[in-house]
Amino acid sequence: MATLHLVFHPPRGPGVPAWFGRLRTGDAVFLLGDALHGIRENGPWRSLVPPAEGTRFYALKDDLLRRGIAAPDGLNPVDDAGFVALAVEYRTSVTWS
Amino acid sequence: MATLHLVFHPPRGPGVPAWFGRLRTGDAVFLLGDALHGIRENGPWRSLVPPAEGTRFYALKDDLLRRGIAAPDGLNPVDDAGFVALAVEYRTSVTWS
Amino acid sequence: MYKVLVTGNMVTFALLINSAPHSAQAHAAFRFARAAVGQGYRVIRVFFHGEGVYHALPPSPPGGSEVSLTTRWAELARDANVDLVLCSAAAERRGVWSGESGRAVAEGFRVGGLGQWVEACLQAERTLSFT
Amino acid sequence: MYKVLVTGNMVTFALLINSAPHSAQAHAAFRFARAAVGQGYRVIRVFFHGEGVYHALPPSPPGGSEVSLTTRWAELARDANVDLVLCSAAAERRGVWSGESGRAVAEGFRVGGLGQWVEACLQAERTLSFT
Amino acid sequence: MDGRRFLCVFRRAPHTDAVLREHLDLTLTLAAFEQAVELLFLDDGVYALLPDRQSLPEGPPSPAQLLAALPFYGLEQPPLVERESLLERGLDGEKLLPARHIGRHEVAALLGDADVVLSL
Amino acid sequence: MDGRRFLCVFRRAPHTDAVLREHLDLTLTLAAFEQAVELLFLDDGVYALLPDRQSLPEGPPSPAQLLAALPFYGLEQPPLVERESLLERGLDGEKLLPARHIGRHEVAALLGDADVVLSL
Repeated sequence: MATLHLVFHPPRGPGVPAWFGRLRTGDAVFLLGDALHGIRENGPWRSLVPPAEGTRFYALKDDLLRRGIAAPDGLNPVDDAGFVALAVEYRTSVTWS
Repeated sequence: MATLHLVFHPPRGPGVPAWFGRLRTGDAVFLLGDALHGIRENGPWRSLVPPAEGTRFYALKDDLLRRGIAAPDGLNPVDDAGFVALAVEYRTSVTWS
Repeated sequence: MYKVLVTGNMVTFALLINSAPHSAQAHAAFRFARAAVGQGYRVIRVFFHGEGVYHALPPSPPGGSEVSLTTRWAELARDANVDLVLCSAAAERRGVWSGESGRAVAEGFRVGGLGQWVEACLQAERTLSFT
Repeated sequence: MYKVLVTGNMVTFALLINSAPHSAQAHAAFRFARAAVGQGYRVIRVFFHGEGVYHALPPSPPGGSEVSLTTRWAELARDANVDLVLCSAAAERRGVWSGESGRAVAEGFRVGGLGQWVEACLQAERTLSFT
Repeated sequence: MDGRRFLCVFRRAPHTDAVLREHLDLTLTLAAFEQAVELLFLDDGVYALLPDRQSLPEGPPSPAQLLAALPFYGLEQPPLVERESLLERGLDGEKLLPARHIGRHEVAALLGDADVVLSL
Repeated sequence: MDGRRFLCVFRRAPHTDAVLREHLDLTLTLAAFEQAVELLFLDDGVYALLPDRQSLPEGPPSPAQLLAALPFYGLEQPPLVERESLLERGLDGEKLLPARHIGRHEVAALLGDADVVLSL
């Protein structure tokens, strides 16, 4: 079964974050709040989206707007209802903060 | 004038922490709470103590004991009164947490 | 006011909130719950643990422009029948509630034990942690 | 009880606490203040800002083995004349205190403005932030 | 009520007094309800698995003391710990409390196979 | 009361609503007392210096909106920002609010030369 990963923390360095190593094909990543800074144009997480292995990435439109970040290819902007739809679609979720 | 740096956060990766680059000769570093994990035998901060340029390192004896860490050469274990004495000796202090 | 669509056989949620009210996690939890209810899903219980128990401090009388999360949770609980439960041990440890002095928690919240969180996990089809 | 040595011309401290009571910073701040007072230094004011205002929730009646930081601060304040001041805006925002409802803060604490923190910074010879 | 497989993920440094205690209380309550519970320590949570080296200063119980109580609540399997989290913190050479070491790539399967994941 | 040189160090990501607002209120109060105040943004604090790109969703004021108020309180010098903190976050190429860029090695002198450092 696939998992929805809720990521709340901003990047802590230039490398691949620990949570990225805990994804498997079919999992989804939801970047929330300051986690969005990771996917700025030169942010350390930008190159992870979209990953080679079909993981999907999501973020709230509001969070993107508020931080002035344009969604890169492979990141799906959703509204609150979209967040709920993901939580329905994925049977388990885990939070990285 | 020299500064007392109070460090509260554990290591966030293998590299040199940002606060280390903000020291100058004569400054002192006080490692508190989970910051002590950085100077375990193979911890990422172990090699920074003692640094080449006369910065002094301190920690509370209790914090070391509670985490089972033996103070390396160049780290001075003090009690609470020693903490106060340092705050008297250094005119300014800054907190990294 | 939250419009609740009545539909059959929809997924149910239980939420764990471990973060203080001014954290990103706390805000995300509320937005999630509000949207879930708005879509007709049932949030059977929200359990406030750890620093999350600070949500249950009675909010100051309105006046400023900010409406506190506490007030917003209480409104959602009332309109959509969401059970807001505070961990008694965590609340007592932080001075938010006291069994002996009868100090009150904010309207819409109640105090319970960890068992009520376990029950919610067993009843709900989805559990999310906002920690 | 804290023995206060009376000595001349000693360094004075002002402390800023921005962290909730169960943080490492909050514990370090209390240990620092207690030791400073024990050595005869004067802590002229401790200012609780941000999440630090949760220190002023009246503690639950004693019973468990833990004595809350709130109680320990109050004792230190009484014995060594330390002024414990809560930022009114931060406290009101978090439901810890309300000017209108007259909700009380814990014994030994009082509510004040940011100006009182500035005053403390100008009077004290050393300022430490526990944030 | 049916039985479910719970995975409790411990991610935070344990020494800030109430945190580990509160998270373990939650885990023990799951065990008291006779649920299947796995404990997984990763990120800064792995510091909880360091044993006490000597007699401790007075104060709240150490992480090692808290974890020693798990078997009395029916949690007899030692907890899981992520190898990479240890390695990144220079803890791979340290003596640890009994634990089952797993690789980071195995975490995804644990998360997906659980019925409920609690992130603590 | 004498005048002192204050250095206010902003180290945290600014979007969690009350945090930046409360820290700026403290800084503005120093200015109201006619103290010499420098603002220094470093570590995750540097995210506060990103300008708004478009009209914002409703909600609390953005960091850029909050910082725009500084000159009205007598803080006319743009804040200081540490270059390495920007670089480490990939923000060196981004358009930023007006700020004086300094190197990490210059921070030690700022800390030591201030009369009071407030770590926010």
